Amino acid sequence: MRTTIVDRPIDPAVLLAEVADARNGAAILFLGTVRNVNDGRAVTGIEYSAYREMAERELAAIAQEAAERFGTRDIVVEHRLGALALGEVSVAIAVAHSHRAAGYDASRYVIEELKRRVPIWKREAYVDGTREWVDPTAQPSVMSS
Amino acid sequence: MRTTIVDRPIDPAVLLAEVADARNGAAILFLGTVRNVNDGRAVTGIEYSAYREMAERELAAIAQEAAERFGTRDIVVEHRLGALALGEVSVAIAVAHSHRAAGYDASRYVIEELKRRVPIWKREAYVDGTREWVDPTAQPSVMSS
Amino acid sequence: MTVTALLFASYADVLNRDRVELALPAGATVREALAQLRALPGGGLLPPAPLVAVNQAYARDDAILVHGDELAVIPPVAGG
Amino acid sequence: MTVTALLFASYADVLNRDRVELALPAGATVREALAQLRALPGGGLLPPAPLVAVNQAYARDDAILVHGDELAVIPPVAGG
Repeated sequence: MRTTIVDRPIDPAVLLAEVADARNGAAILFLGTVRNVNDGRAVTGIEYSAYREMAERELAAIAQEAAERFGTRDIVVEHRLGALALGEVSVAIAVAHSHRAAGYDASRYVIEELKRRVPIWKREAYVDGTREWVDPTAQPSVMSS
Repeated sequence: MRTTIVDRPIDPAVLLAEVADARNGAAILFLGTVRNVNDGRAVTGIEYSAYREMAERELAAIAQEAAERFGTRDIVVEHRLGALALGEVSVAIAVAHSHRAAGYDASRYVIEELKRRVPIWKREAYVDGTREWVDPTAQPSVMSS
Repeated sequence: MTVTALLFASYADVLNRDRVELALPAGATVREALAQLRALPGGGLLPPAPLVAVNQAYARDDAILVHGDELAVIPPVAGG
Repeated sequence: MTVTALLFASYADVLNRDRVELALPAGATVREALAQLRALPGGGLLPPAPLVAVNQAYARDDAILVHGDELAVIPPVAGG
């Protein structure tokens, strides 16, 4: 089990290698990537920042919870901070399990809890040169509905 | 969209690169790997065989169904045939989607349908030198319960 | 008419072959083709109602065969 | 007593700083610390009940602070 906040590109192959074990029959890798459109606006990049010490604690707690609930310790999570270009990977979650159903559930648990409670923020840059902090609790604009 | 039956090792990075697109915010990769224990018996390797033409048709049909149901054409599947060692990847499913929930669902759909209807078979080799065709419809032995 | 039966995995093992040409009367169904396979050495080990595919698509055992069809007898699949 | 308030993302923008040392009476709660932050220039733009963490763990606004605590005011998180 490993959870890390990083300042460099994420290499998914490294995470997959870390969770690999001959006891496991399934590995699930989730990648979050920077989209070119959000809420109807054309995005050119995202800057991620965090309350770093707490983000590290929360991520570690989430992985521990997933391990206990879903029965595998083969869980590795990396979240990147800093300026990311379109298509770059912001978060990678690798889970391996003896059985796939529990593996999928553990993967899902980690990403949903991460988005709910890990203190990380992102500021999107738009084609018109403006930048804005993303607030997932805000109502979506009419354009994106 | 691509679905292929292969006779060589699967490189997950190739599949991830194929589904990558700046429209997508999430990529999910599923890997099936050869486990060292099945139904309580110590396994040393697996040999996969198929009704190859029909397996290719069914895999393509499943990917098409997933694309229509879950709203993405960024789906790539490879299933390997032949003799595989412990830990080697037998199947890889890469799905990318603008939103993660539908991406997970599409990934799950493909692996469940693949296991239900694609005509592929596996023969496990055990530490005692014996080999047996795996029948997922058989009752598990007392040992594995 | 002639139908080509394909056998795979454990079914190929019990019949000790992976392909049989079957001579069948016109209008014969999958069920009649399976009965011929069961009459072969080892054919008694086939299950009562195996999965079948005709020309690479799953079919019911009352499907009517035509000359040149490819009839696959499909053991429980175990991909993934 | 002194408590260190940390501000992040949009909250750091509206208060134009990412850290404030707050002087508070003994027994003060998170709510009283937030009231002091609201009195700062730009503090009126903080929401009525923001998420907070004390010493890197989420806390309620009636949590009692002690000298040296680290109080983080947490905008809606957007990781992933």
